[in-house]
Amino acid sequence: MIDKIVRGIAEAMAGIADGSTILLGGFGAVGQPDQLIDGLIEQGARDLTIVANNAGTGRTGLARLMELGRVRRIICSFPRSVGSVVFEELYRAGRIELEIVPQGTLAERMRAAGAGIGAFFTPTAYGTLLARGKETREIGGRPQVLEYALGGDVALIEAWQADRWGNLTYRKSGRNFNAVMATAATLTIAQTHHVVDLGALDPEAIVTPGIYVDRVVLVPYGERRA
Amino acid sequence: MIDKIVRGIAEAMAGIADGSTILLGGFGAVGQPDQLIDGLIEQGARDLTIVANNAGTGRTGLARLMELGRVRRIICSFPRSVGSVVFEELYRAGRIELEIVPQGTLAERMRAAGAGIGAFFTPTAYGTLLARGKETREIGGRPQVLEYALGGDVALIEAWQADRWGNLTYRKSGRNFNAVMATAATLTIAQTHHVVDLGALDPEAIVTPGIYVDRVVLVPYGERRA
Amino acid sequence: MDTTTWSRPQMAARLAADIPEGWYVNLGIGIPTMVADHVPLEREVVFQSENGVLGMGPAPPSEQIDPWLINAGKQPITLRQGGAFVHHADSFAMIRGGHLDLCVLGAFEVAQNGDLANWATSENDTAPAIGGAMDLAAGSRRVWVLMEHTTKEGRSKLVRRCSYPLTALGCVRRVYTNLAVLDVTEDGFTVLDLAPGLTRDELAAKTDAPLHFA
Amino acid sequence: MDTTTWSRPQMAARLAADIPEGWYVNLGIGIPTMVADHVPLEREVVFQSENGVLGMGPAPPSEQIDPWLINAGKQPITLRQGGAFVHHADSFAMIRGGHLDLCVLGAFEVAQNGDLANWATSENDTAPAIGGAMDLAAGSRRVWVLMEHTTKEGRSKLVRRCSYPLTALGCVRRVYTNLAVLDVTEDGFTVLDLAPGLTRDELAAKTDAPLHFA
Repeated sequence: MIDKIVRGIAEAMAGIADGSTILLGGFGAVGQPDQLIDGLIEQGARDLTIVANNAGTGRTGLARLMELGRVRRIICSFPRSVGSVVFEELYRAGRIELEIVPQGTLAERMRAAGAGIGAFFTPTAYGTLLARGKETREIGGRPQVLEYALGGDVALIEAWQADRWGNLTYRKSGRNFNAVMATAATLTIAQTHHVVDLGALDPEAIVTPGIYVDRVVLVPYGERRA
Repeated sequence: MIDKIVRGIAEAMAGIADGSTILLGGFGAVGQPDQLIDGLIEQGARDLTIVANNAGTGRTGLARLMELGRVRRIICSFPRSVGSVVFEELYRAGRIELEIVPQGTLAERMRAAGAGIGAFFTPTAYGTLLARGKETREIGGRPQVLEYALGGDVALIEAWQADRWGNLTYRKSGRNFNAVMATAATLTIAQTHHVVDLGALDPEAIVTPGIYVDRVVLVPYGERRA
Repeated sequence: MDTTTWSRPQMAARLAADIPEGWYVNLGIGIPTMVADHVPLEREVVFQSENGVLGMGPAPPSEQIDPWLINAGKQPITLRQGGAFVHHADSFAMIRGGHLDLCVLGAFEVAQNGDLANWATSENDTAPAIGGAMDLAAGSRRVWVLMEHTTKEGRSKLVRRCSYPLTALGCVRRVYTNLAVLDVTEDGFTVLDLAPGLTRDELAAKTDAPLHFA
Repeated sequence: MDTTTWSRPQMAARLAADIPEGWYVNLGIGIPTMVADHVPLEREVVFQSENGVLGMGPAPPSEQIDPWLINAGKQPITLRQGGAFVHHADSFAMIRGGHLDLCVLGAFEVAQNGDLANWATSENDTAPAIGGAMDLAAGSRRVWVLMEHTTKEGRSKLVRRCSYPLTALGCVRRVYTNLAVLDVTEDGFTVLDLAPGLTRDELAAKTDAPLHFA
C-alpha cells in the first residue's frame, strides 16, 4: 500500500542535507508551509539556498532561519518588503547572497525543472539589469533572454487536502507557487489541512498528482501559527 | 455582459482565413471536436496548416478536409495509423507536407506559444532523425535540442462544460491536447456538451479559464457524430 | 480660470472609463488597484491577480475575509462568479503569453519611447524588489501607466529617456496622470486629455519631454 | 532437457514481478500493455498513460465503457481510486521531467550501449509515426524493453549497434525477451535470467552482441 502520510513534522523533515536547495511555497502568508519551515529550523540543515517569492518578514519562519545563519543564498522576486528586516541586515552585512528573478521567470524556471526543459527563451527582463550578462536572441521578432531551469533538492509546500497517494488540492490563492514547486524538487514535502480517503478527491480537480509528492504531514487549520 | 456562446457552428467558424494554422484537439476519437471540423469543411478555408496528434482516419473529419485538398501541411506525432488512408495517399502523391514532432515536444511547443516562451531546450529527440539540423546544447550534463513555440491562428477543441465567460471543463481523458491548444491560438473555438450558468463551475476545477476561449458552441452528446 | 488637478480617485476613474467590457486586466499595486472600484460590476471586466486569481471581485466585508484569498498586494479580495484559480506558472503563462488585454502599472519614469522604469531608483540599489512587474510589462498586450505627473520634488516623471533602471523597453502605450492623459506614439507623447483648466503650456512646463496634441 | 521459450504473458509476468510497489510506470503500446495484468491491484503500482491519465485501472466490462476514458493505445480503461486526469502538456511534463520510475517499451533493436530503435525501420520511411516514444525514452528514469529476442526471420534484435533510426541514445537499462532477461551495463549485455533449459551458448547464438553472465 502506498502511504505517503508521515506521523509528524520531524519525520517529514528527516534527511534534509546541509547545502540543500529548498523551494519554499506560498505567496505572502497564503499557502506558506509554516510548520515545515519551523521543522526545518528544528532539523538543523545549514548552508541552504532558499527559493521563495519573498525573503521573509518579522523574526519567525524564513526570517528566523536566516537570522540563525543557516541560509547562504536566496533566490526570489521580492526580497525587500514591509518587515524584511532580517534579510536587509544580513544583506547589508554581506552575509547572504541574493539572486533577484522576475516572478514569472521564477515560476517558469521551476516549471521547466519539473518538466524536463533545460532552458528557455523569454522576453521578460530583456534590456534590463536582470538580463545583464545573459544570452539573448531574437525569436519571432522579439528579443528574448535565455533562462535556465531551477530545481530544488527539497520543496516545502502547503496543501488543503491530501490522500495517502500524495494527491493534493489547494485552497483558493493558496495554490500559487506550491503547485509549481511540487514538480521541481527531488523531495517534495507537503503539510496539509485535511487528509482524506483515497478516492475522495475528484480526479478532475486534483491539482498536484501524487507522483510529485513524497511526504505528507497533517497540520489542521487550528494548529496554524498565529 | 460577456457572452461567448454563439448560436451555431456557422457562427462559430466565421472568419477563418485561407492559409490559417489550425490546432485540432483530441487524442484518437476522444475530445475530438467533430462538429467544428465538419464546420471547417463547410466554411471553406483552404491552404491550411493542421496541427494535431494524428493525421485523420477514414474519410470523414480531418481526413475529409485533406481529401478535399484544403490542407497544405500537417504537423503531428502519429501520422500513420490504422485507417489513415487519405493521408497516406496524399503523402505518397506529394500533395501534403508533413512535419513529425514527438508527442511531448508537440504539446510543449504549443504550451510555449501560449505561455510566451519563444523556444526551449529539451533532451527529447537528441541524436535522432527528428533533431537533424536543429541546434543542440548540453545543459545540466544532458545534450538537448532547441525547439520553437508553435502557435495557431485558430484552435478547435471539445469541452465537457462551459459557461458564458468561456470557462471550460473536460471529461476524463478528453482533456488531452484540448486544454493546451486553447492557450496557443489567436482564436479559440470550443464545442461543448453542456452550457452551465456563470458561477456553476467550481473555480478550483476549471481547467481552461475563459481568458483562453473566444467562442463556445453547444453540441450536446446526443448530436455527436456516430 | 482655476487649474484643478485630478485626484487619485479621479485618475483611477478616468482610466477605468476607458476599459471596455470583456477585457482581461491586471492592476498593479498602489494607485492602479483603485481602478477596479470605478468599473461597475455590470460592465464585466475580468481582473487578474498574478498570484493565481482570475475574476477578482471587490474587497469583502471584514467578517467574510478568507485568509487564503488575497491579491498580489496581499489584500483580502473576493472571487466573482465565473472566476477561477490557477497556480503561479499558469498565472504567469497568461501574463507572459500575451493573454491580458491590459496591465495598469505605476511608474517612477515613463520615456517618450515607451520605456518604463518602475522598480528601482538606482543601479546601486542592490536589493530592489521586482515582483511581477517585468513579466507584466513585457507580456501584456497593452501597458497603461497610472501615476502622478511629477515627483514630490516637482520633477517630471515623463521623460525623454529613463534615468532609472528599466522594467521593460518600449512597452507603455498610454499614461494617465493627475494632469493629463497621453498616448505614447511613434512621435513621442501625444496629449489626449488635460485636467480641467490646465493649459498646454502649463502641462509642457511640467513635462520633461516634447508634447504633441491630438 | 527441452528448451522452452517464455510466452508473451510469461514475459509480461516476468517483468511485472520486478516492479516494486509505489512505482509510477508507463507501459508502451503492444506487449508492454500486458504487464499491467500481472501486477496485482493490492501491489499499488501507478500506471500512467501519456494522454493524461495517472492511475489507470484494468479494462472495464463492455457495458461500463466510457468513451472519454482511453489509454494511449486507444483502448477503453478505468481509473483507480487515487487516479487523476491532466492535460497533454502536464502529462508529458511528468514524463519528460523524470518523474516516471519506469517506462516499458517494445523495440525493433536494442544496442549493447542502450541505444533504442523502436519507431522506424528505415531512414527512407518518410512518414513514420513517433507518438510519445522519444519523450518516454528520453524522459523516464528507467527504460525496460519487452520484446521477442529475434525477428520472425530469426535475426537478433539485440545488436552491437542499431541499424534502424534511433528513438533515444543509451536509454535502455534492461531487456526482457522470450529467451532471457538482460541488463545493459557499461560492458554491454549482462544476462540475469535464462528461459528454462536454454543454454548460454544457445542464447549467444541467437544474439548479435557479446554477452556477459551475472
